[in-house]
Parts: sequence; structure tokens; C-alpha cells
Amino acid sequence: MSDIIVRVVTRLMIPYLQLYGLYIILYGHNSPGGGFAGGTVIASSLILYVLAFGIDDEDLRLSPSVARIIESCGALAYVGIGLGGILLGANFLSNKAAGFPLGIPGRVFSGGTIVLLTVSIGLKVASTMITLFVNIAEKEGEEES
Amino acid sequence: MDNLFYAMVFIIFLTGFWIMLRQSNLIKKIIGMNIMESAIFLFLVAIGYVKEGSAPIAIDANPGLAYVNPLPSALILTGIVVSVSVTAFALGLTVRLYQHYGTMDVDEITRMRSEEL
Amino acid sequence: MRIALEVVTLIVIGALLLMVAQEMPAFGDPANPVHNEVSEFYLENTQEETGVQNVVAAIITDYRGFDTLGELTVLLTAIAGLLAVLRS
Amino acid sequence: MITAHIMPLTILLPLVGAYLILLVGSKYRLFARNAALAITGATFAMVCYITYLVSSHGKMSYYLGGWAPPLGIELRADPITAFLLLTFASVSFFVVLFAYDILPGEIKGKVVTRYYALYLVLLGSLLGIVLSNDFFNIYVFLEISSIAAAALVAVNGDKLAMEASIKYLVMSTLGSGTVLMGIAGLYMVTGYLNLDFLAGALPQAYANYPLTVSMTLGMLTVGIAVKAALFPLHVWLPDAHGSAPTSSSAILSGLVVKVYIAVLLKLLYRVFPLDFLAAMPLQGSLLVMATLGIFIGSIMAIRQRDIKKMLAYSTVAQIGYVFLGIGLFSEKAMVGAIYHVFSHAVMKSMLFLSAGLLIKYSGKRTIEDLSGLGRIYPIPMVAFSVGALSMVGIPPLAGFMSKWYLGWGALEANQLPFLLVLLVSSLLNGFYYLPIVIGGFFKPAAVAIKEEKIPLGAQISLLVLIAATFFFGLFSNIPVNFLTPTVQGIFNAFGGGI
Amino acid sequence: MTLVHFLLLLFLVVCAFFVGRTKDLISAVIVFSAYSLTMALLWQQLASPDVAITEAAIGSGVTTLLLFAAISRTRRME
Repeated sequence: MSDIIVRVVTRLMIPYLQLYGLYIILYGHNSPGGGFAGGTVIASSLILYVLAFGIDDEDLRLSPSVARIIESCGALAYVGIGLGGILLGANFLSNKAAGFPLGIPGRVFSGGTIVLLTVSIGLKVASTMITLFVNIAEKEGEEES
Repeated sequence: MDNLFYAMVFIIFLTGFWIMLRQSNLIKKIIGMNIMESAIFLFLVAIGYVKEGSAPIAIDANPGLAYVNPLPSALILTGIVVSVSVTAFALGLTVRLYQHYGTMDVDEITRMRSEEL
Repeated sequence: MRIALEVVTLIVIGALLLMVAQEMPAFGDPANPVHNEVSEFYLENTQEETGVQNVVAAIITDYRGFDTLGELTVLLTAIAGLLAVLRS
Repeated sequence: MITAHIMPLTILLPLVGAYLILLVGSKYRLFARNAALAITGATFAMVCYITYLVSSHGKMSYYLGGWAPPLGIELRADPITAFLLLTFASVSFFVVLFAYDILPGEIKGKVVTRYYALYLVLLGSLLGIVLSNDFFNIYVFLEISSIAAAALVAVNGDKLAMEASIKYLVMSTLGSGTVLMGIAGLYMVTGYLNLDFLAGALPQAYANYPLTVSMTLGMLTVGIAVKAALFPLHVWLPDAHGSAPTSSSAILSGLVVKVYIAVLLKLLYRVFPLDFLAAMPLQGSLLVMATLGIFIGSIMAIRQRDIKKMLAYSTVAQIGYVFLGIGLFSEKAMVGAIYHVFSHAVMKSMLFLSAGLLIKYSGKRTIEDLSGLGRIYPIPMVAFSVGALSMVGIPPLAGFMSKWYLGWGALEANQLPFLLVLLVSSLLNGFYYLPIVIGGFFKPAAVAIKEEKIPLGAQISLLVLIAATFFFGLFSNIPVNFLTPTVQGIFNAFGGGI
Repeated sequence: MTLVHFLLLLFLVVCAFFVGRTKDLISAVIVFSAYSLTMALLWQQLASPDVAITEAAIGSGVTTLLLFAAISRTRRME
């Protein structure tokens, strides 16, 4: 895995991949896409990085504890936004009924809670996919914190 | 033969089912599982399809078009993620079983276990 | 013997399914039962009700958001299970 | 505020607990342990509150996101649901209480926190399956429960358990794939996913597409039968339940198998009209498979020397009873089936927990080596005996009452042979349970046993389960009176909503 | 159903059969990846771009990677 061409091309590609993933997440409610696809694209860019620069390089990897915190926080944020609906006097996971501003259709920040939910899904999916890959691929199961 | 589409989807489904039941190699079983599940998802999306329909996006901008049913697509998005989770967990188990037994073959593992007892 | 039995079973199930496929609502017909008031509501009112243009995104995060919560839980379960298995 | 939103909060509480445990991380084992105990306790309390609300106000509905069905997902609680919820929440609470001090000795180091997280996720998904009134939502929770259950089997790192776990995972994925195919078929011919709307649209759909609806029913039944381990699809169960850690076996055998039966109940009695079911060959095949399952499960259990394997095969037989009750299509048999879900959950978890404790102290897994333990460890042995006697169907115990109602149902449906099945199978149960009970108290000890103190949590939970077995045997009229009006409603209204 | 649908479905069937027949796990995974991409194309044809993107990213991306990772830790031939 020390091929120079692979490394250079990877370095060139990763920013674009991540930008594309972000685009898919943020415009998921106005064009095809959404949290799952975007999160996975971001995760694939990180997996590409891991593959090109070696899986055992400690400095380059998303630290397990960071991944763990993002995962749980993604899910907790989803629940929290849902509970926001209850606090505002409507049902769990309410959007318009709870009075979230819907904005102008077509903008990035439109659709009330939908953008927030999509972003939390995207974060969660990205960190989950990278964790799954790293854990299945790495040779020796070492203890995480 | 209007419903040849469904018939072929069922053939794929059965192929996946057969791979999953009959292949003794665990990786093959897992691939078969994915094939089976995506055949089901294809079936669901095909249910919601409308001839000459377009994707249910920006409907107010293009009135008068026929649109496909959006509900199956939304269900499938959930289903795909579920199937990748099952796949990941099953692969983890496969790797561990390989470390213990030195094989991924279910029949072989069963034989080795019955010899041990 | 066993293989023959399996093949026969598969062929029988396949033939049954093909027979059922003949009877199913026609593929792509707009008059099918699935294109009922539910999908019409989604298609017509999503923009006013949720303020987004992609109806599928509106369904997964708003109309049926609870499914998506279940899905995030599936991912979390997969990770917890995988780590429990791999680290044990 | 809590009252209005009690149903989603009940599902969310264990799930959020699991997220929090995973967030805090695997270093804080004590936190995970206490959090799991507190959360299962709180869930139990909330479920009690739901039961109170249902018994005083009748059915409850909750529209998630404020979208009324068929647009959104609906949660629904009625007496049968509340009874099942109570079963699941109470048994899982007592299993956690039991495992409070014992689990760290059984499961290695840092896996303990993940074990508790998986346990809570499993509990949340069970509650979700029972409460949800939307078919796809049920499917999502089914998948959560199958992954979590497979992980709970494999968590120990034992290679037998891992092999059992992957078998279990493959089989239950096959089952849920088939279920999803059935759901797709139902959606295809009706256009709804909500159970009530499905029930409303099905007669029309059946008139138009009879073959499709029949195929759908077949697929759903087969898929659920795989997951619920109905004979001959039970092959995965004995290994999985026999090789899992103690508390996993207890919850898997006691609860997880039952939740699929809850899905089948919803399906058969709320979605498909009864006259349609009567026209299908469903009843006959359910009854035959249930009977075969009862006999073969019992015979296999007699042949086992490993006590956990024996209990697992006994579960196969007991699942047969529940399917028998469902397949008889009579009011009393239905009450008996639901009651047996509860009593078997209590008895089987008690048996697995006490057997796990005895195995832990004697260090042996075979039946002969348990003899003589009753004098040194009275509480687990008494719990085992009470569970065993209740399984056999000795009168003042809960197991007797559920068999009583099943038998009454067989009489009511004019299916006398099944009364005989019940009697013979009770005899068979006696064959494999009674020798252990007698040996445990009256034979000398087979192996040298070290005397240890049983942790307090384990003692309390076993005592409560013993008391529950007696209480619900003596006062079976309380739950039966709670259930009967709803069941009567089903049979009077011919498929019109539980 | 159009000719495009038919050809894509035929390709899917062939891929599924090939996965069942081959002895080499790596080629099985590669064929599976092709299967997933075809599936994504088919979904695009069925006017579900959301599902198509997700399948392309998850089905033929991450699932294939996970399978390769697992094979790299075990062995290649059946």
C-alpha cells in the first residue's frame, strides 16, 4: 500500500468526495440524496484514506472514542429533535405541527426539522460505516477505550 | 406477460434464498442474503412504479406529470441500511469463527464440533 | 437425492410464485391499488406540509420518522454487536 | 404531558438508555449496570401505567409526528398489548436484577457495557413490536430484535455460541426477508401499511387478487414461524438458547420468541378476516405443526443430558402450546395462548436463571451433576422445582392455568384429540423435569460443591418469580378477566380490531 | 416494462446465478458488486433516484468493501 500514485490521487480526490457527500446530505431534501447516501459517501472517502495510507497508522485513523461519541450523539440528537416536538406541545417527531419554521421550499435551510434530522443521520451513518469497516478489516483486535 | 417484471424479481429472490440455504460457505451465504433482500426491495419499488412516471421531486414546479409512488422508495432506504447492518454483524461473526475453526464452511464446522464432543 | 429434492422444491415454489405474479396488479399501471389517497396526499401536500421538495426525504424524516429512528438503532446495534463479538 | 406521550416514551426510554451507555463508553461498567437496572425498572413502571390507562380508558392510540394513519405511524395499546407489554417489561427487569452481580463474572471485561446496551435495545424493540400498529415499523423493530438477540447469544466469545449465533442470524434473516415479502404483497394489493386500514381494505383485495393474498398470508406465517421456532423450523433454537450466557438464554427463551407470536396474533386476528382464514388450510397446518412440535420437542428434551439444551428443547415444545392455542380459533384457547405466553415467560426465565446459577456453582452442565444441590443452594433449586412443576402443570401454579384454558378451548372448539395431546405432553414434561427436582433434593451431591453466597439481587428476583408463579396460578381470574372482553370482541366482530 | 428493464433484470439473474456457482470468493464479491450497480441503474430506471444513490453508495460501495475486508482476514477460496 505504499504506491505513490495511489497516495497522491487519494489525496487529490478526498476533498471532492467529502464535498460531494456534504452536498448530498445538505441538499437531500430538495434533490435526490439524503443522510444515508451522503453519510456513506463521506465514509467511503475516509475508508479510501485508510486503505491508501495503511490501516495501522494510528495518527491517521478516526479515533475510536470520537467515532463512538459521534455515533451515539447522532442517535441522541435525532431523539432530542423528536422530543422537541413534544416540548412544543405536539407529538413526538412533529415538524409543522410543533411550529418549526418551514422556510422557503428549495433553500438549504427549509423544511423545519428535516435538515437537522438529515444531518444527524448523515453524521451517524458516516461514523458507523467507517467503524464497521475498520473493525472488520484490522488484523489484531486491540482494546478500545 | 405484463408482469414479467415481478416474475423475474421472484426468480432473483429464489436464487438468493437458495444461495443462502444451500451454500455452506458463510461469505456466500451473506452475499446470498444481500441478493435476496435487494430482490425484495426491487419488488417493493416496482410496486410503486407508474409507466412514464418521474421521480417525486419538485412536484410544484412541474405540474401535470405522472409521478411514481414515493412511499416504497422511502421504505427501501430504511431496508437497505438494515441489510448492511445485518451484513456487517454477520461478517464479524464469520471472521471470529474463522479464527476459532480455521474454516468458514458451516458443514465443516458442524463436523468438527461433533468430533470434539 | 437431497439435491434433487431441493431442486424440485425450488421449482414448485417458483412455479407457484410465477402463477401468483400473473395475477398481481399490472406492472406500472396508474390504476393499481397502491396509488391511492395516501400517495396522492404525499405527492400533493408535501411542499405545503413540510416545506421540502423531495417527497421521499419528507417521508423518511417526517411522515415516517420513527422508522428512521429504528434504522439508526439498527446501525448502533450492529456496531455494538460487532464490537462485542470481535473484542470478546 | 407524560400521560399523553406515554407510548413513544416507553419505547424510547430503553433505546435512549442504550445510546447513553454506548456514549459513556466501556470503561464505566458500574454506570452501565446501574443504568440498565434503573431503565428497565422505569420501563416496567411506565408499562404498569400504560396498563392502568388501558384498563380505565380502553384502547389508546398515538400518532407519531402528528400524522394520522394511513399517512404516518400509529402506536396502539389495548388490553392484549398491555398484557404482553407487562410480561416483557417485568421479566426483563427481573432478569437484569438477577444478573446485577452475576453478569460481570460470566462475561469478559469490557463487553459488559455493550451487553447491557444490546439488552436495552432488545427490550426497546420488543416493546416497539408490540405497540406498533404499522406493518413496516414492525419489520424494522423485528430486524433490530434479531440482530440484538444474535449478538446477545454470541457475546461471550465462546465458539459454540458464535456458531449458534450465526445460524440464528441466518435463519432469522431468512424469516424476516419472507415477512417483508409478505408485507410487500399486502401493500401491493391494498395500498396501506397501517393494520386497521389493511384490515379494512383486505376483503376487497381478496375479491380482486385471491392468489396474491393467499401467498401473502403463507409467506407471513412461514416467516414468523421461522422466527418463533415452530416445528419443523426450530432447528436454530436449541443451539442458540443452549449456548448463550444465562441472562441471554432467559430473555431469549422467555421473551424474544414470544414477540413473534404477538406479531402473528396481530396478523391473524386483526388483519385477515376470520372467514378468509377459515377457508385457508392454515388452521390444520398450524395445529399439526404445533402438535408435532410439542411431542418432538418433549422427546428431544428427554434425550438431552445438558440442562440448558434440555430447557431449550422444552421451549420448542412450549411454543407448540401457544401455536396450538392460536390455531384452535376459539375464545378460551386464545386466552389460554396469551396466558401461556406470560406464564411460560415467567417459568422459563426462572428455570434458565436458576439453572445458570446452579451451573455456576457446581461447574457442571449435565443433569446428573445437579443432584444434591438443593440442600446447599435452596433458593435456586426451589425456583427450579417450582418452574419445573409449573411446566408440568401441577394445579396451583401458573402453568396449570394456561393449560387449563387451552384444554377448555379445545373442548369449546370440539377438538377433543388436542385435550389428549395436552395430557400426554404433560406426562412427557414430567419425565424430564421431575427427575431433576427429585435428585436435587433427595440424592447425595454428585460433585464437590463450593459453598458461596448467592447475590442479593439474584435471590430477590428468583423469589419474586416464584411468588408470581404461585400468584398467577391462584388468581388467574385477574388477567383472564382483563383479557376476555377483548378476545370476545375479536370473535364477535369477525376480524374487527383487537 | 421496457426492453431496458428486461435486459437489466436478465443481467441481475445471471449475476445471482454466478454468485451461486463460483468457487472463488473474490470473484463472487466482484460479481455481487456488479449486481448492486445494476440494481442501482434499475432503480434509476424505475424513477427512484434516492434509492439508486443509496444503493450505489451502500450496496456496491460499503457492502463490497466490508466483504473484501472479511475475505482479507479469512481466505479467498471456498
